[in-house]
Amino acid sequence: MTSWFFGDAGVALLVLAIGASTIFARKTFDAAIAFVVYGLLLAIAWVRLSAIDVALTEAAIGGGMTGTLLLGAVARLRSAEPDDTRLGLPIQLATGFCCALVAACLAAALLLLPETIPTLAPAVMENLADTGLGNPVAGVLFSYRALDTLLEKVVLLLALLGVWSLAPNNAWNGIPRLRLYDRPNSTLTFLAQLLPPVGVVVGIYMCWVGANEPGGAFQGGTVLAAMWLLVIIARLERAPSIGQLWLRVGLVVGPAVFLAVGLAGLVLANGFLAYPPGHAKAFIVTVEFALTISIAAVLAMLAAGPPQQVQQE
Amino acid sequence: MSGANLFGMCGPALVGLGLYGLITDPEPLRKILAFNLLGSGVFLIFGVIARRAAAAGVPSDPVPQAMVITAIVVAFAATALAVALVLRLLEQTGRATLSTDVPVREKPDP
Amino acid sequence: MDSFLFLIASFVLATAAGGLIIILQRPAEVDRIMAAQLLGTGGVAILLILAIATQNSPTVDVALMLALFAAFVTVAFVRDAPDPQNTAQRK
Amino acid sequence: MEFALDLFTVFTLLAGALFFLAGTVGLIRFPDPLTRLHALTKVDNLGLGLVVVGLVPQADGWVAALKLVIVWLLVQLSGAIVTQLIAGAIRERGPSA
Repeated sequence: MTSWFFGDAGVALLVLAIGASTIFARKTFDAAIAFVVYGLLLAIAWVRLSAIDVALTEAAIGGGMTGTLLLGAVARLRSAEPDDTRLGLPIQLATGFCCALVAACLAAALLLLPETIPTLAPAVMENLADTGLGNPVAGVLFSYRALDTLLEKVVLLLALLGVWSLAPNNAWNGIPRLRLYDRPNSTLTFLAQLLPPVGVVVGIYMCWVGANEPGGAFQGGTVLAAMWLLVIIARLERAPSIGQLWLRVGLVVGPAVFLAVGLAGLVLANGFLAYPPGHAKAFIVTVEFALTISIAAVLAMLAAGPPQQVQQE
Repeated sequence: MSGANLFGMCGPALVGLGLYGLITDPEPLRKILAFNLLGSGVFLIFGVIARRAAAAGVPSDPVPQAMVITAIVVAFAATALAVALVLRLLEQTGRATLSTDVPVREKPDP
Repeated sequence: MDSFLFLIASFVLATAAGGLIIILQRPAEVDRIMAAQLLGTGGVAILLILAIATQNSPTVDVALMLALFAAFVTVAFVRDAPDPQNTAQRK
Repeated sequence: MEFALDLFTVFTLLAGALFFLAGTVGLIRFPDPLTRLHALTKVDNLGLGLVVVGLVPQADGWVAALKLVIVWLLVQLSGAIVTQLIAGAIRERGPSA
């Protein structure tokens, strides 16, 4: 990439400044807003590091989803009594010094790295043609390190189980307690009617181009999740009860298809999660589509939080 | 110094900042925020190393990139779980604090 | 041409950054929300310019995502901004 | 022809950058939240709009150009609605919200 040194320096400084303000902001709401801005800036930084796939993920999850989650939590915690315990100045200074030391050691380690470091990039590029994919990152995610990706989906499901299990006893099968708008708002309704169709197209597009260009199941799924949440927040659609069969099927369809394809690899190819030669791309795209649905469902439910008591209407 | 190295210096600084917030801030939600900052610093270090390992016509090593994508998603899942825990703590005790020397308001499960 | 594009991108970055840093000092929550919105739009502009300058078309997709999620997050901002009547006594 | 297009890009981008500056200055200097909001919309519509118009001749083919315009339309659309939302919040909760 052509050099944009001053721009890079500006982005880096701004990332640091906003990052610092998430830590030192007085009010937690301000810290949460700063964190969203920080996510936007990091997306630019990742573009400058030539990692477009990561930039897409960061813009969607780091800024958008995490930001919304934190903002909702901040609003709920306003009713809590503030915790006024502050550490004494000497301890703060000592902590600051230790943290600076950790940062300095990391920086030194980075600077002392030899110019040529071991890389798997040539190996990835050499074998990419066998998978039929054009995007090396998708190749790594779905072919070379497919087991990691599969297990990551399981981790997502486990995290969701953890969130759900925090529900009070009598609220199981309730509706997630996502914060909604106080009352229906015509402007928001309009936005929630207009944006999701665009978002759904973008989500499917992200998933589709993922095979050959930056994008993929994660990015597409996150867009779909955000659009779903928007519709729920605007009170156009109620959040589903967590016992709904279609929701549960949606949550597991991705990992299930992935696992099925993996097991089929034992028969059709030469091992677990191996794809039959020549047909790898078809299998990978199938898995990606199923995963997009599951990721959308899991991320939306994670952001929506544990269920609360079902209200009688 | 190249642009990638600038971000390389950013990563460790963010790790330091996040660590500081994680240790010193008493509010659990701020700790979660700080932890996310720490994580993104680590991701950035991965990104810089990936950029340096660029070879064979790819601008950035895809293996660390794939790991970072996975990590961002898992970090979100962990954040969601942590936030749910904090909110449950609030529901149960009326406070959201980790210090043990405060009287806990008993409140039966609704 | 490319260096001109980079220059404009730097200018937009500097403007948005300056505005952001000044506005984040203010007490009112609405101002912060507007600052975030400003940086969102600025970020989209910077990414679009960079996409053309570096001839890396997937960068446009990042701008697209940024635009989409900026709107999504602003909805959450407005939903969760504190109500001054209820929260006046909070620090 | 090439030169004319480049010239066009230079002028529109400069104008776009000017609107970014003007919008930011307005956001900082204007006295009350609604006028500041007004300044912000100038950045969304004109600032980004002019930048996109300037970039279109430089785009690689018409599909790429179309994509640029779509991004602008998306920002235009969501920006306009979201600004209404913020304005509603200002009216309901008072300017210090």
